[in-house]
Amino acid sequence: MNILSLLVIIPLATLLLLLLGKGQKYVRGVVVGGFGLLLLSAVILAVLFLHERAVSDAAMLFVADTLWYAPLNIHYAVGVDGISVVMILLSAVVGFTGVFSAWNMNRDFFAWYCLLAIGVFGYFISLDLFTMFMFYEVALIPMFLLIGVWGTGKKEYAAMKLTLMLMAGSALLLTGILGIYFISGGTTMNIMELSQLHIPMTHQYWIFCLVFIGFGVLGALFPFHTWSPDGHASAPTSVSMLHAGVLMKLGGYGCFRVAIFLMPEAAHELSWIFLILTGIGVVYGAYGAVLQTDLKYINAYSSVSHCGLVLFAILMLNHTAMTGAVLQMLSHGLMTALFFSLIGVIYSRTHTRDIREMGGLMRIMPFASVCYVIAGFASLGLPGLSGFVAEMTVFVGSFEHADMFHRVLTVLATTSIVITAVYILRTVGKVLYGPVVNSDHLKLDDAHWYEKISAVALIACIVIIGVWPSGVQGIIYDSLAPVMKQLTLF
Amino acid sequence: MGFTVFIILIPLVMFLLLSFGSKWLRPRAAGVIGTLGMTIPALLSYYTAYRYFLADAYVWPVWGPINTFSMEWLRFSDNLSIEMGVMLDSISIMMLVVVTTVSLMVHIYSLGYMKGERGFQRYYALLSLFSFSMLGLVVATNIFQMYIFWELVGASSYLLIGFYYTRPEAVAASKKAFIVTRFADLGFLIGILILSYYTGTFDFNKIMDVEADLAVTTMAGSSFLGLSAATWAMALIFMGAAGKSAMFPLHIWLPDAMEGPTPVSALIHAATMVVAGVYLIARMFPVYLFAAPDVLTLITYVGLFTALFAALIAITQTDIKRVLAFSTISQIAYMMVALGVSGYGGDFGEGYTYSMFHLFTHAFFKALLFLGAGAVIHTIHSNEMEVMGGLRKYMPITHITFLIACLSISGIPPFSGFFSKDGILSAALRYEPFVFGVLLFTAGLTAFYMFRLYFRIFWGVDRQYEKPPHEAPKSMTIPLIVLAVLTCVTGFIPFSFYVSPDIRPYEVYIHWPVALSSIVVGGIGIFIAMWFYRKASDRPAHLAAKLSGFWKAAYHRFYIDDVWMFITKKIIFRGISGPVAWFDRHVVDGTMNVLGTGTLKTSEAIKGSQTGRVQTYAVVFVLSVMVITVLVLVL
Amino acid sequence: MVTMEHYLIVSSIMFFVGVYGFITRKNLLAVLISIELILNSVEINFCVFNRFLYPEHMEGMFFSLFGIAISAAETAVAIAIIINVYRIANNIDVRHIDKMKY
Amino acid sequence: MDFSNFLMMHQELGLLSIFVILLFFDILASGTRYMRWFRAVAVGLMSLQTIFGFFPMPEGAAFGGMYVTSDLTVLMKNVLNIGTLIVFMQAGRWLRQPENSIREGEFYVIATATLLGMYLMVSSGNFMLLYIGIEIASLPAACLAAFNKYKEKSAEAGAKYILMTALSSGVMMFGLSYLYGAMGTMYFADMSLGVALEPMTILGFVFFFSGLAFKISLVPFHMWAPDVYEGGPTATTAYLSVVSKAAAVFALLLTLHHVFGGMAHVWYYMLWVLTVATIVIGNLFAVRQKDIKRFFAYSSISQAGYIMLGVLHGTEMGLSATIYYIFVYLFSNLAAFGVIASLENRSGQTDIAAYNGLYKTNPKLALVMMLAVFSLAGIPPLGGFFSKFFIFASSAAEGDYVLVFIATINTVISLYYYLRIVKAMFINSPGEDSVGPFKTDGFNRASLVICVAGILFTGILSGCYSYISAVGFGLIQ
Amino acid sequence: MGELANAIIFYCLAAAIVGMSILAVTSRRMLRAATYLLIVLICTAGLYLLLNYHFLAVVQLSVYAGGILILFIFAILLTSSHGDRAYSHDKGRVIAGIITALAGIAITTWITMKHHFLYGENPALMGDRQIDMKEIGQVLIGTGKYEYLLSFEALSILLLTCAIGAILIARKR
Repeated sequence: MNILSLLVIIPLATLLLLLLGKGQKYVRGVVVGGFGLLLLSAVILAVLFLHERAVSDAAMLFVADTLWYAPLNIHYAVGVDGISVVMILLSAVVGFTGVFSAWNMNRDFFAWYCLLAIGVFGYFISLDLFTMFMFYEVALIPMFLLIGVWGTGKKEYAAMKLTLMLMAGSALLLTGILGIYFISGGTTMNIMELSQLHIPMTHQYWIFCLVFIGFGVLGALFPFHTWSPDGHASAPTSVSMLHAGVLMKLGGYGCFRVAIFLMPEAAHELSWIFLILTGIGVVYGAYGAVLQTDLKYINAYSSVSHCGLVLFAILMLNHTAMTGAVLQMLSHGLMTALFFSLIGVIYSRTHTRDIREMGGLMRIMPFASVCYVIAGFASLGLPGLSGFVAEMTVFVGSFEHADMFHRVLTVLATTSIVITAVYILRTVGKVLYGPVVNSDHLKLDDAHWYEKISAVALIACIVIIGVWPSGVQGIIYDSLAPVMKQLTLF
Repeated sequence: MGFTVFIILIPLVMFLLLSFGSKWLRPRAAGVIGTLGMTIPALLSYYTAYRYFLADAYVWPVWGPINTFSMEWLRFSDNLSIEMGVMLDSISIMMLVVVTTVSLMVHIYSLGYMKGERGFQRYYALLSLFSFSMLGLVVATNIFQMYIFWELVGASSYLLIGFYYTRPEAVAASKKAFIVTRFADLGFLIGILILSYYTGTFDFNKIMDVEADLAVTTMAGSSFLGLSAATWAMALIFMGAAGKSAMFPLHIWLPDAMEGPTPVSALIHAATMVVAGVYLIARMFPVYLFAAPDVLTLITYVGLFTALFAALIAITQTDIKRVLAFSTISQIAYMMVALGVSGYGGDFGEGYTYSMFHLFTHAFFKALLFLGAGAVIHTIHSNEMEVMGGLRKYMPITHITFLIACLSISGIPPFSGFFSKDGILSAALRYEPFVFGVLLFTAGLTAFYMFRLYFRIFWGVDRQYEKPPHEAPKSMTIPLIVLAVLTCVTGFIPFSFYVSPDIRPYEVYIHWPVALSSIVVGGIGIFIAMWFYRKASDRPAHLAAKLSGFWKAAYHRFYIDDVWMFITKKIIFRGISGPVAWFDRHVVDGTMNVLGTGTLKTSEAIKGSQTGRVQTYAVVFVLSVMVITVLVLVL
Repeated sequence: MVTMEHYLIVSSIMFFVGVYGFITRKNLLAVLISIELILNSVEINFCVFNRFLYPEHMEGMFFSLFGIAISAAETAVAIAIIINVYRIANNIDVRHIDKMKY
Repeated sequence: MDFSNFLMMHQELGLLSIFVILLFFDILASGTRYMRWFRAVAVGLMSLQTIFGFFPMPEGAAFGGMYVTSDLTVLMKNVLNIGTLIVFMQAGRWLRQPENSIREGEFYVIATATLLGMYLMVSSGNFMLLYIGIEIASLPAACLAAFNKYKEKSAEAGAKYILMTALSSGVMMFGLSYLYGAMGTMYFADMSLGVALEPMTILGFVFFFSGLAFKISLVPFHMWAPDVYEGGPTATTAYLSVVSKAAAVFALLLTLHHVFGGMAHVWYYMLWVLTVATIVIGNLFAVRQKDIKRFFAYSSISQAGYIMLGVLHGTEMGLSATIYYIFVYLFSNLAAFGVIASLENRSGQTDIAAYNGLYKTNPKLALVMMLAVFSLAGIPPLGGFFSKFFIFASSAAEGDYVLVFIATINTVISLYYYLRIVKAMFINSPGEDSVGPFKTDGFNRASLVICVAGILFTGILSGCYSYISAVGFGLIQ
Repeated sequence: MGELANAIIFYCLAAAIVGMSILAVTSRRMLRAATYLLIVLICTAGLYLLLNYHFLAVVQLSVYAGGILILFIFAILLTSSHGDRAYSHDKGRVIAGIITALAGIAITTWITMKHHFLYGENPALMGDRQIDMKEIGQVLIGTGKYEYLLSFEALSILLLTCAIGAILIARKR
């Protein structure tokens, strides 16, 4: 059996086990076990991957291929390259930590959570457009209930908006995927095989737009990002974590695995439009975050900005920038998960997320506060934490672009780092520092052990990437070689 | 000299040890461990300096750079990568010595000063973090490494300024410091991007390889908005430097940064971090000189203006740390001017040399001033001059060391400041008399405000204190004494033998006309200050009343902070961010919502067509059939 | 001379008069009567086509024959339902059977 | 006269015997205690019939081409069988209610007869038989719609249905007469040879088409559907919205491509526009429905639009996708109606408000309902996702991306209203109208299990589509 | 002479059909409407006779006039309380009806006139052929092409089911 399929089977098995029992202890045991196993297998996968990579120069490793729907030649085809491995690791880590952040949730919550995980992992391992799309949607739908049932605030509105917007994106995507399939000859859905085929230029234009926007909606592409603030604000902690940390990465990943990889010419021709959009998104998200008063809104806008950077870098279509994009996905995934996890810690105690109603939490819950500061630093790109590595790779790579337009745009995008500093420090200053605003808060306790596990694990990853980036960067860089080859083919 | 890497690593280890061990370490133990931890790098730095300049002087007569350690940290592309390494050359070794020395002094000093403070362990951990970052910055082998540590010093500065995080002023100050420097760093980053784009490298040695065809010159050709790429790059890098070194108009964060603990101000905001900008320009000096001379001119005049401007403000401030902060700005601006007026080769490199020299000497006497002021604050519990006076009786050691520092900064021989300042003035004279004139005037102002400070603290009104002030404990006075000694002796170091832009030693002499004029001007300044402030009198008030407009403006720091406040609060917050947030909620999100509600509205609007009457259905049915038929027939 | 078109015109008039009745009558039974007209007219069509154009087989005629039977069945069912409506609502006004709408 | 022709009609004969058995059972057992076995017998016989359908059947034509059978028609009938079987299973509880128990037998008898009509629709090779089939399928169905004799809504539904169906059959017959006039034959095979683009043919075609479109409930011939679906007994609604619709689609599919294939360019655009209109109008009306049956009526209208996507192009892929779509739609919709029926039997409520907090009170029913609506909305890994994908693919294969685009965008609207149901069940808390916990009867539960299995596995297991695809190949001639 | 007579009879029947149809759908009294319908149906039977479909004419008379009309009259009498005033006063609906009807007539007439029918070789001869009952019987229960046993059987099911259904609905319980 293929190790990749394990990544889908483990959450599935967890889901089924969950349905068997009911007690809180049982549920926790199963979920921690399941996601622990998942994390373990992701790590093993990474190790095996490095091992295999050394001896093989195939684009995809651990390839398995089973014919599924013969009439359309749809396969269950899996395989990974470095980028998928990195994304799988990210998902496993965030998924695992999310479990701890959702410690007190009931069985149903975790059942949906597992379903979400199935979708995410299936998506990252898929090589077949159809299965990829299928897992993509599998990952989207649980969101509705996770937010709608366990969320807070305007949860129903937020859940509905989020689901509908993401599904609208996937509707565009579906059209695009069908276009790719049939216009390339209607013989294969396998991404690697499709990349060998040529899609006529006239069709590439519209397919590219559809696919890019389709994935872009999930990747918080500028005018289609509005689900994000409401969605994140209403979602329960671990759902925000998984959604911002992993799910939004599905968009970026899809953009380059499908849109760029299969339609390089259109990517070249049209990138400027989307570059402008993403460039706006990067700066705009940052500005949008500055005056927000809800911690989660701040983070949601920050995600818009950071995820905008992912798409921005992808569209630069050069090796370094794309590496940066993947790093940024990774980094943003980890730090935003950390953020949400900590916001969850704070919210669960203060019962407010309004920064005006909080202050001086550093003294009350030092652990959570220090972690929050670290997350903030990661977000504003402090060296030694993952954010810096990612952002710098993006900026350096983007600036390597020979075209003046791209460089000017890069310069504009870099300005976001200042604004990021503004809103992060504003939040930190208001919430953690200063005098205690609400004397009721003095009685509050610090993070529990399970919340600490979640935070520490995420910080560890952030620091590891920040301090020793070359390992993960190398994997990504090498794996992008086929994409670059594809881009320079014509 | 592979051991040099430990100079950097040991503070890092200390940082980790102290931050993770804070729960298990008692405050005192943490302080001692931190101090000991700092001693080793200091000793190693001295040893390095000894090896480089004296023992292994095999490089004579050229002080070439030696990379003693290098490791690839992050590879961007096939030719661009960030290395982490240790590069030794004369200025980096000089900086190592400065940083470790001052840092060590501050560590020792803080044992007394910070005693009993909440978060003592954290304080030492952060000091170690800062030392690590600063040391990493100075030994950077490439511009990106420098940027990395540049950011880290900024962050540690942020954390230290905000050490008293429950005080809103401290929080605001730390935020301001970080954001302003961050804004400047943006320029630095873009400069790096431009530079690396054209040169294909980050490595200092490669960028500045003057003998080979200077990589940078290739970028002089391409231009953007009328300026060459090199000009852009270097100007933007200067922006970064200006931010860190508090050049006008990015100086606003530094006075506020005085909210941090005083030893921190001494270390970060006087001796080391704030001169990083100068260090950066010095580091890239050949590039400025050969590829972007226009930027050097810019640096000169920005520096000149800042020097004068800060000095003027310093005259009016009453918070002693603020005075020192503006003095720092002014002195750093001196260094900047010196770099700006410098040439290349032999005597022409005088500006560069003396800029570095001033950096070196200033570090010690300004640290001394701050620590002295700290000693005063420690016992008075206030920063305001108004509540001080006549302290010379209570704290003799502090008084003497403070006086030495004041004399040094005023350019009175034989203290170190005299030598470095003299070199700068002569370089300025060589460059342009106007620059010289302004600097000279500033020197006078410097002497005036420093002695104003001195007299008002230690002389002036004899106040009745509730609790009689006392001399600081040993842990605080020892650093004062050490620094005072350093201030006395460092002036005699023949700097031009070791530091020059073309890395070749040369000899300089004291230019007596210049020196005399500076001494005279300094003397006048001191005299006026004495006349005003030696005894309590209403002379200053009279003068202030006469110059009320100017006085008020200077007291309010020429309203630059208000301008910035206007820019951030009104333009960025209200003008951009607010509208963006509104736009996002109402236009972008509104559009999405309209799509949704539009569907529902449409649905509501057309519901009447389903009348529930079978005859309507029939009409629709039959008419549709006929319409379709006709359409199919026609089309 | 009577040609086929004449028959067809008559039947189509009958058909659309039936449609008109269906649309305008307010008594369910009257609507049903209109339907009878419609069906009847179609049957004429079949016969006419069969007779004038394709007399070799009897397709049209049989269609008419079966059509008559079907319309009988349909009338039976419809009347049953209408009577049921009458029993429940106590009237068979078309305008009253619009409880379900929108 | 060669009565051996009848021997070709395996399934029809089987169904006819069921009809007769049930009829006599009803007549003889009426009012006795044996009546309680009736449902079991009906379901059992129907299951036998269903299973029987999967045995090999002869292919070919009988009655001089009036009756045609092939693997494809057998497949279609099997689909109809499964649907009818599930409806039979779900109807039981409702029929046992005191006011209906006297008519219990008739429901099965009439439903069986209508199914026979649908068989004839699918298998006909002659418009006369097709027409008779349609009438058999629809006239008695009006009785089923009016089955709840003492409910005003039901009576109204029956009246509307019979009147509209009569009108549509008149219009259709009018069209047929013109077709006959233009081409001189009613046999599919002969007519397909003589299809010429004359106004008369077109008029005949459009009039004929409207009759089938009426049964499929395509816009603008859909207006009866919501009223009838809302008013009719839930079992009837389920039957009409699934089985009857499916049969009409099959008939349309066969006639369009067998007979009118020659004038495809004429009806292509017409059907294109109607498809779009059906999807859009169905969705627009569905979004604000409060009654769940009416809601599902509109939802099924828009589903019909999606089905037409496959019919439109008449490629091999389109046809197999259509059948597959209907197959999955059958399970999904019937699962939903199964739940609706359970709730209605329990509380008499069909308001969506009654579903508030259903997950808390009846988690299993809520889950089934959720699977059903998610499948209808096309959420993976449920069957609906696959069927939507294939039907879109069939349209995209012909380069009709605009249509695919419109359809996919409309799935988002449909998702909105399906999510409303899910929201009511899972997110809202139980209100006054909500139904308390209860147990459904065995047959219904079994039917729901079948439906859920269908929803879950028809997609994941590719065999289903592959089988249909292999059979569907026979359609292209 | 036959032709002329045929024409005269045809025109009379046609006029009666059109007139009575209109009356049937406009008459305010239900019983009258039913009577007009009866006349229409009888005239239609006349048309069948004119076309030499004697059997059909007989069926038309017996089934329609004899069966359906009786049903109608029973139903009308059963529901008579509101039987009068069958005509709608809804102006909009009337206009819609008139438009629909006129448009429909126009379209169908236009198409009929435009169409080039493929007449048989000798229309008059073929058209006059009498169909004897035996032939009809043979065709009705034949299994070949142009023979209608299957339709006949299907129809019988339809009638049976409709009967069941109608009884089901109409009976008291």
